[in-house]
Amino acid sequence: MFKLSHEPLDPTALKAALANPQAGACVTFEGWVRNHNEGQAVRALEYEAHGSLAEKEGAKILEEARQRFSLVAASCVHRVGTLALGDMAIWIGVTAEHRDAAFAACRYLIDEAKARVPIWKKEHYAGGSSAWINCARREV
Amino acid sequence: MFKLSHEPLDPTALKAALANPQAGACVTFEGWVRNHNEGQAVRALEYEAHGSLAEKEGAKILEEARQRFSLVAASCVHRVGTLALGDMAIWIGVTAEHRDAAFAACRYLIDEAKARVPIWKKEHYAGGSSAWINCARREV
Amino acid sequence: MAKAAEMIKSIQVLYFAILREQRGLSRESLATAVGTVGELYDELRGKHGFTLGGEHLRAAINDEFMPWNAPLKSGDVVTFIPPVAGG
Amino acid sequence: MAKAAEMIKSIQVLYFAILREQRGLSRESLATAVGTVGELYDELRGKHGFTLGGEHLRAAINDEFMPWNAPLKSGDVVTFIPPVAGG
Repeated sequence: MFKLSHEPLDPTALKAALANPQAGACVTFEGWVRNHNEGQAVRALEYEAHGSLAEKEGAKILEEARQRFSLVAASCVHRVGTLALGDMAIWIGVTAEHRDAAFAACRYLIDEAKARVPIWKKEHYAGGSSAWINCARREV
Repeated sequence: MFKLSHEPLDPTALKAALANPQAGACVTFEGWVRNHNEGQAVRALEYEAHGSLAEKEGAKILEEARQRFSLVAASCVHRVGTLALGDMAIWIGVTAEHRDAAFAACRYLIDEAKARVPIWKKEHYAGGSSAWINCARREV
Repeated sequence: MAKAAEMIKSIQVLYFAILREQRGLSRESLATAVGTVGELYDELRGKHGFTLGGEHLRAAINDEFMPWNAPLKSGDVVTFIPPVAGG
Repeated sequence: MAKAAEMIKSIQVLYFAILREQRGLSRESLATAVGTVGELYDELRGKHGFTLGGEHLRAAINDEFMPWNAPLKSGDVVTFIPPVAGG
């Protein structure tokens, strides 16, 4: 399941949904809002998504991971809206019988999500400026 | 911090202790008690540890990970005693500025912990038999 | 005249992120005579001064990623996708 | 006689997992004349019938992993470590 969420993510509930006695390994990845990026002090982030296309592309990436790796389950939720320092931007959880598959699939999912899912990040800096990341940097 | 715990692990609290606005990535590994191993139905596990040596070796492995990878923090807790299906045997959490280091260190920690920390696992099977795993399999 | 009128297509365009800000809106309906997604971006860029060159974008038609030279037909919903940065 | 007595060392041995079960206890104090950890295991294996060969074990003296041929001295606490299986 790939979802977007306007509310803060709840990793405890998300992980509980993966509980399965077939699984021996659970690997999670969380992306947190850092207080700095490339030398600038960050005070907040905005994430904007093309909702329908993002959920479609996210589902495709999860399906690819299931084909490539021997998994029990996998899910991914991405936050949208305004996030503060320390907030969780993305949660990915993968379960498998063995850890090789869980690590590899979790890594695959975050790499592909970052590269392909139509979500954009705008950083707001301590000085008052802001910039769309990867989006032809410009101050606005 | 490497610790042994006789009580069920609390991943929410363990992860909360890693919260840090310097960190952009958090990777966790959880080992869960599977309901089967090498074709046998498992009904419970026992973990036994050499406490002082395990915590010493665990601390050494964490220090190695800090030397090798650019981390913000890392911790590992291993459960000892009798565990039921689905119980968490080990929790490892790693934070870093970037995900490469977080994934690599988390993988390093579980691999080294499994190979080096003096903890032993006895599987109890549905049929009533049991066996020390990796410990010259024999039915007892 | 009839032929020229047939070539005019009604298209909806969705804007996100930097394109949304530069256009000043999230969605618009327009009529165009161009044949492909890429040509539509060039037309809109000329009109609205988007800073991103087409070589930095991907395109979607009706919620499917499509090649830059995909043909347009009347009724299509087109999204231009700036470089993404989730996670 | 004095010389032989000096060579006798007081050692504590800790047992875990399969060794603990096969020995029937977790810890014992013993006196031995052997020189190394490995020789001590061979002596104990002969006495108690441990199934694991020494080549499958590691050893620790006073909570430090030590080589199999590490010398023993009186007062040492020795642990024989069967193949581990945490995680």
